[in-house]
Amino acid sequence: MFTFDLFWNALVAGALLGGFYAAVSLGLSITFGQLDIVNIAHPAFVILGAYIAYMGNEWWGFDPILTGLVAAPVFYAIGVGVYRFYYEAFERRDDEALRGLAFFFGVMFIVEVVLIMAYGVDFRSVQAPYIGGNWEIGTIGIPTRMFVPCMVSIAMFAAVYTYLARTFTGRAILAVSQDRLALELMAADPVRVKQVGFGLGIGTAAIAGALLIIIIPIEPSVGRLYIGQVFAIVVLGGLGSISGTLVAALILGVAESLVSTFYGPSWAPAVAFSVLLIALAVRPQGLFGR
Amino acid sequence: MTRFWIGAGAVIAIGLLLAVTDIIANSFWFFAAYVVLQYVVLATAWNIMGGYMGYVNFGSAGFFAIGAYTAIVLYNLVKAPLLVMIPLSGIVCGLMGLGMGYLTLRLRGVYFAIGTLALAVVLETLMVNWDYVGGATGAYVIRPRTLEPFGDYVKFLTFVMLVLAVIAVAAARWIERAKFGRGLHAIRDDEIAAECAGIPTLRLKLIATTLSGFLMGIAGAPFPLYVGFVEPASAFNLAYAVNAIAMPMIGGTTMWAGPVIGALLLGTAQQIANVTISSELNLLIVGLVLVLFVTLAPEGIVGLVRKYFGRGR
Amino acid sequence: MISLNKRGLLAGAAALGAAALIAAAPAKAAEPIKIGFSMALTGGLAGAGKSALIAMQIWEKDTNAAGGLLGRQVKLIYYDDQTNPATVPGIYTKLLDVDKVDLVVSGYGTNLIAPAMPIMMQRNLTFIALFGLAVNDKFNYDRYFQILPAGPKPITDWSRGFFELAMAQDPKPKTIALVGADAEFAKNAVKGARIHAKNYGLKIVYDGSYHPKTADFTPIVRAIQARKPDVVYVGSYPPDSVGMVKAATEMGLKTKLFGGGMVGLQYATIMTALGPKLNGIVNYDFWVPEPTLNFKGVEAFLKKYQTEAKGKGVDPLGYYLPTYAHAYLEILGQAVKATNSLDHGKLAEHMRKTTYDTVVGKVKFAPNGEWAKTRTLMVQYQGIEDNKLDTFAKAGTRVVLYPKEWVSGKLRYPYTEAR
Amino acid sequence: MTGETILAVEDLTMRFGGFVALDSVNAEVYEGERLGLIGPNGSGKTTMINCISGALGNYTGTVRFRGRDLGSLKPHRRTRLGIARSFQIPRPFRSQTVRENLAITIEYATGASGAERDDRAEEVLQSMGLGPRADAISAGLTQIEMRKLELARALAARPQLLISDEAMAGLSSNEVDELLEILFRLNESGVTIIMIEHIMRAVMRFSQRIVVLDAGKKIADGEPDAVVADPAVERAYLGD
Amino acid sequence: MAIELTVEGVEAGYGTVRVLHGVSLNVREGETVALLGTNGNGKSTLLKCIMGIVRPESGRIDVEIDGEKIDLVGLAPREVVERGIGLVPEGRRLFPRLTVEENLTLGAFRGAARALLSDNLAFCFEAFPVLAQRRRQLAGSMSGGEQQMLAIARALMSSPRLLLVDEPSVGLAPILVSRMIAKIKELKDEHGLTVLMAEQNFNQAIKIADRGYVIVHGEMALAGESADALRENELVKQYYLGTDL
Repeated sequence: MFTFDLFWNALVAGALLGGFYAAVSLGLSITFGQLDIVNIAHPAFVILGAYIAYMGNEWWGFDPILTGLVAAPVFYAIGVGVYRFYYEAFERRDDEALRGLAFFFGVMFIVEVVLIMAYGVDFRSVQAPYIGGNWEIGTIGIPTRMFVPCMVSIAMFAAVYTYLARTFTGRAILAVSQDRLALELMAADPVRVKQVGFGLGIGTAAIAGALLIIIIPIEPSVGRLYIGQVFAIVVLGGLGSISGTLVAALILGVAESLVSTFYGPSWAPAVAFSVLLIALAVRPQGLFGR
Repeated sequence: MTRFWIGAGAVIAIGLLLAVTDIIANSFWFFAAYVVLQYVVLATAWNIMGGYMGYVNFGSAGFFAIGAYTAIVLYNLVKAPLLVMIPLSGIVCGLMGLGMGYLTLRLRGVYFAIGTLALAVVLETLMVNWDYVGGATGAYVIRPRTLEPFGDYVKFLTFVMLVLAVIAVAAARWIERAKFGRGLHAIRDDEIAAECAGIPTLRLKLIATTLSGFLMGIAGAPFPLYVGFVEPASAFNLAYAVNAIAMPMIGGTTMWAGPVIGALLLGTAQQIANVTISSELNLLIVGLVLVLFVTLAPEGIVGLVRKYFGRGR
Repeated sequence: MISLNKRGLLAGAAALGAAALIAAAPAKAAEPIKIGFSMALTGGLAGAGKSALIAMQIWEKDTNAAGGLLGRQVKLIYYDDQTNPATVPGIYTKLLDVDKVDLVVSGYGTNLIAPAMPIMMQRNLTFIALFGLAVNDKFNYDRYFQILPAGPKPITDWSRGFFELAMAQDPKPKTIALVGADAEFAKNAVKGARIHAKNYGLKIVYDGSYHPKTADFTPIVRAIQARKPDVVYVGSYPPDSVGMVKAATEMGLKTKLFGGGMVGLQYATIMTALGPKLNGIVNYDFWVPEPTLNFKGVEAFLKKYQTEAKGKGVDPLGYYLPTYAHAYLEILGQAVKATNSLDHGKLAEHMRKTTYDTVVGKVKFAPNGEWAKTRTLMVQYQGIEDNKLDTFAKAGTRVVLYPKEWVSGKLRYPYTEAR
Repeated sequence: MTGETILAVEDLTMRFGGFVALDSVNAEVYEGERLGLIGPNGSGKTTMINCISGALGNYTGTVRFRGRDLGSLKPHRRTRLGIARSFQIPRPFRSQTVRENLAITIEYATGASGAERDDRAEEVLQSMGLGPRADAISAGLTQIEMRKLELARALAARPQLLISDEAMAGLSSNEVDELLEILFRLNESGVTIIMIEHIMRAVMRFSQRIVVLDAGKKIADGEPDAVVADPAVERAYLGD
Repeated sequence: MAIELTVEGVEAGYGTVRVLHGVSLNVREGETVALLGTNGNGKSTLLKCIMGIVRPESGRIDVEIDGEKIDLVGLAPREVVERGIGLVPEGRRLFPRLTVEENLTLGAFRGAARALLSDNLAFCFEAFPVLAQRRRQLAGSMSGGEQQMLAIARALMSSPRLLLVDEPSVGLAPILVSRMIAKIKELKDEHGLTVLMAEQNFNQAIKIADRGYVIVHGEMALAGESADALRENELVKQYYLGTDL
């Protein structure tokens, strides 16, 4: 059954969903795409962020997004710490590929278990004024629960993009994986640059986590569900391209939404991964790889 | 006959003896051994690609599950016996492995790993939507209660898994010593140099991925009979993918003994931890051990042993 | 749902320790009666599993305080199955062969009950299961009993009430949308609903399933809405139940009856999270604090439960699963007492013919081990105005509409107005 | 001195994006010859041998080995036909010992196995002076050892045509002489050799004929003295 | 206002291979000094030693800036850059997936250059108009000559007092080589840059150099001779074409 009404609505819903996916993928786009660190634990950090937002909301009634913003600097510091460890243990020894991957696997477990120990595995959710509302524009409905995270995500993209494009350290982050020595010849310290970049990536997880818990209830192992999706988006968008990540997230969101609406929701995830497989096979540098 | 084959023969003979007699009355040992042995096969299979050839497969769970689902199809179709299921599951997964081998043409390193992850998700979605094998609801496979001369059918399953484990390890050991294995090592070290040394890299990679897939398939084939009820979430359980990587990494990826040691240690410890300590702690320990090993003992237990007792090579 | 194997790793020392543990335990007189089971304490079903365990421990304590069974104390021996079916066979053989338990009951949920069945059948053990859906359809095992009040034909009995309610309306609904998660229970629930829909001549205008990890349900709800169904039947798990309800209220889903088989809406954490958004939904339930369901002992049990549950991150009210987790041990205990035996044949014999009195009311099993008669309640969420926990502990917020003997209020119809 | 054409390169062109690395190069190598291939940095020497060895398959033009068009034949097939190369930056199989490096190459490139393989490996080890390091893991070798291994591995393939890509860069005079001796000996045993080298002293001494590339084009082809006297070559090297 | 670089008896190499066997040279304020020789003789290694990329085994590398003497041995590359010495590396080493402008801005990462970003950018765009036209293009997609200009411009963005240039002619068509050399001369003449240029293209390099060194097998074969003297020296040709044997 096809109507234009449904089509436009699916498009809008998909774009909103994609906007949210983008927020979750942004951090990995920085750490994996720009810094060449396969941080498979990224979704675990997002979940950690979601729990922080939950705590703020549950204990003091803070707005989850606000909590996310406040937590971001703390996450930044955690990221810096994790990178230091990673650097000392793997990167400096030039031993990062497989063992680094396994390391982040371990980190993912540790984050998850700590959360399980602290909160159990019940689904948690938050309260906020924008959860539950819906705007009708003509025949198109926009749930505010999706709209607000999407907007925050785009704002976060804009902020990160501006930072990377406009500041010296930001530009160094963009360059560090392309030529480490050349960057040193620009008087930059690649290790410090990567440290800032990794911190930034993990910092976005605090906000992405807040958005996640606004959209769906969460429990500690939800993060694993996102590993594939998030990697799909980052690879699809092209490693090293922040804007590509945003576009890929939107494409994936819209694709899922369209398939969900017109074909059958149960095929939606397969569509995403099929697209990824095809992209990997045909164009490994991603849609917007440069 | 080498020492290895005498050992392998002895292991099978003792296994058979234990399985057909009641020396071990306690069938828990068989259930636990089944799981551990299944991991020996899975870890060994992973290591053929990951350790010998340097291609990381994140999708082991997908192969394991397709092995199990092939068995379910055969069960649903003709109530096929286990000894038919095993080779056919192996062949189906071997063909999947062949397909994955062609991925190596375009994908290296992390990209290949992500590609295998995506492959597993696509396969899971297919199984979820395929009602003939139970779809999301799951499929029941009723195993015979007994099989003579083993008595309890699970004793038989465990014995079969022991034989499969010996086959897998023998295959890995053969590869390690054969021209083929040396070729794989060369590919892991430098694919271009390998090609220029006259090594047909693509053909070797295809054989290795096919073989690895085949072994993962046979590890999964008896699974439906073991649990009796298979649904996608349990067959595609991430634990298989994680253990398939963690076990060789902890044991050591450079020789056949690594995955075996890793699987025996980690698998046994998991079986024990299952029935002793609180599970949240279990998971934390898996994470910590993995982090510890990859940071402090990158060559795994085999590497540590070599380091302290000379290079036994 | 991907449920990861949450296994642990121990050093060699622990292995030795465990071996010693296993080697010990020679039989002694007046040793406690050991009841073994696996329970999901981690993984996807851990929330429920933990709350069930609390209820079972209350029974253990109470029973022992009252002098135990057959003059012996009772002792629960359980292991975490991590919500992973692959661990279950190992756990039960360990319980039987190493711990030498006298009696066994199941863990929580179909996926974790089925893998234990071959072992039970192998050894002819009486097996009471906690919330398995139609497990025995495949095994046909005569010593299997099941506490979920679905009824003798679980697949269809599950949604029978929902359809009877729907068809009793005037004008009768003509079209229906079916939607469910791609997972075991939800599939079965929708399967049953599909059969009812056909039997009642309802036109199925939408029949879809979705991946349990779906983050946004808006497209699904909209696709349903576009078909303008009179009735929407949903089979879902907790996270997607929430997503579905949110999307439905946001979109202003226009239908006459909405709900059916949504797992999770019975949990206190989810009810308080959704609050007024629940109004109007008609969903299955097993026990609600309505006057018609005030069975003997239930209030006392809940009080104990609610005290125990505090701060443990589990369901704070304990209506849904804990009552039944208590009840299935009550039945086991009563059977042991009545037969004065731990003989599994005698116990099964007793269970087949007896009506038990428990905190969830009278329980009588059908020959296939299911409840002889369905008591899957259909309740409607009514008059909810806030997100407070107390709201849901009051009578009147979840009104029983089915089966007749337990009815405690009236259906507000259609959904669009009940909301 | 020289026999029939063993290798013929016809109109060989290789583009990377818009950059033309090789521009219609024609050249021949004769059986038993010692050919020097020289040119300033970036002139296309390495690209040319990548095309000959098959590492780059998408060139246009023809590469013939003993009259046979190699087309899109993969590198390992070319190695088996008798074209072996060493890499400018050594690429040993790092986790293997020196002996294993050679053994792998011998068994794959020549099909020899067992004792025959081991004997040949030993032979190559000795001829390259790598005997004492035979059982060292190759990742731990010194630069000169790595370069020797690189050459040894190419020899292990029993080539009829050996392409040595800057085997001597960074070596001391003595070491250069040592490698030159090895190459001379090899040539005497009948192997045709193409030597790419920046160390002019070595090229001049070794080569019977020299081909000069500059900016992807062949600018000279002839006897060493004549080539050096060629103003075009002087221009290429010393600049305009 | 003066800068002077002094290298004395530097020995260096990679692993066990020694590439430089006691090399000395010096560069004074305002000079353009050519470091000549064919490939593989150690020109790049010497520049790398100065920049701190390769650590010499022995010898001294000092720079005197406005009367202050700094020992460069042991400093990390970025610390050398911070002291006002820039390198246009061999092979250009641009950031291929960044735009021309991004590459240039990164050049101004150095603390002392940040404030001068817009001035320096304007200067570079004026000096290399082609870069201004292509400011939004990815560096990796440009031609070799354009890339080389970008590499030089990028090094200039750090406002260096002394610019080291490693093989600006590599991979360039002859016409571009002379243009590149002319550009370096122009920069030097108009802006008083001090330049040490390693170059294999003798004839081109000598056109703009005040003095030159010829390095052969890691030793200074001809040291510090004036450009004219080198041009006349028959030994040069021998070194280059290996006819000394």
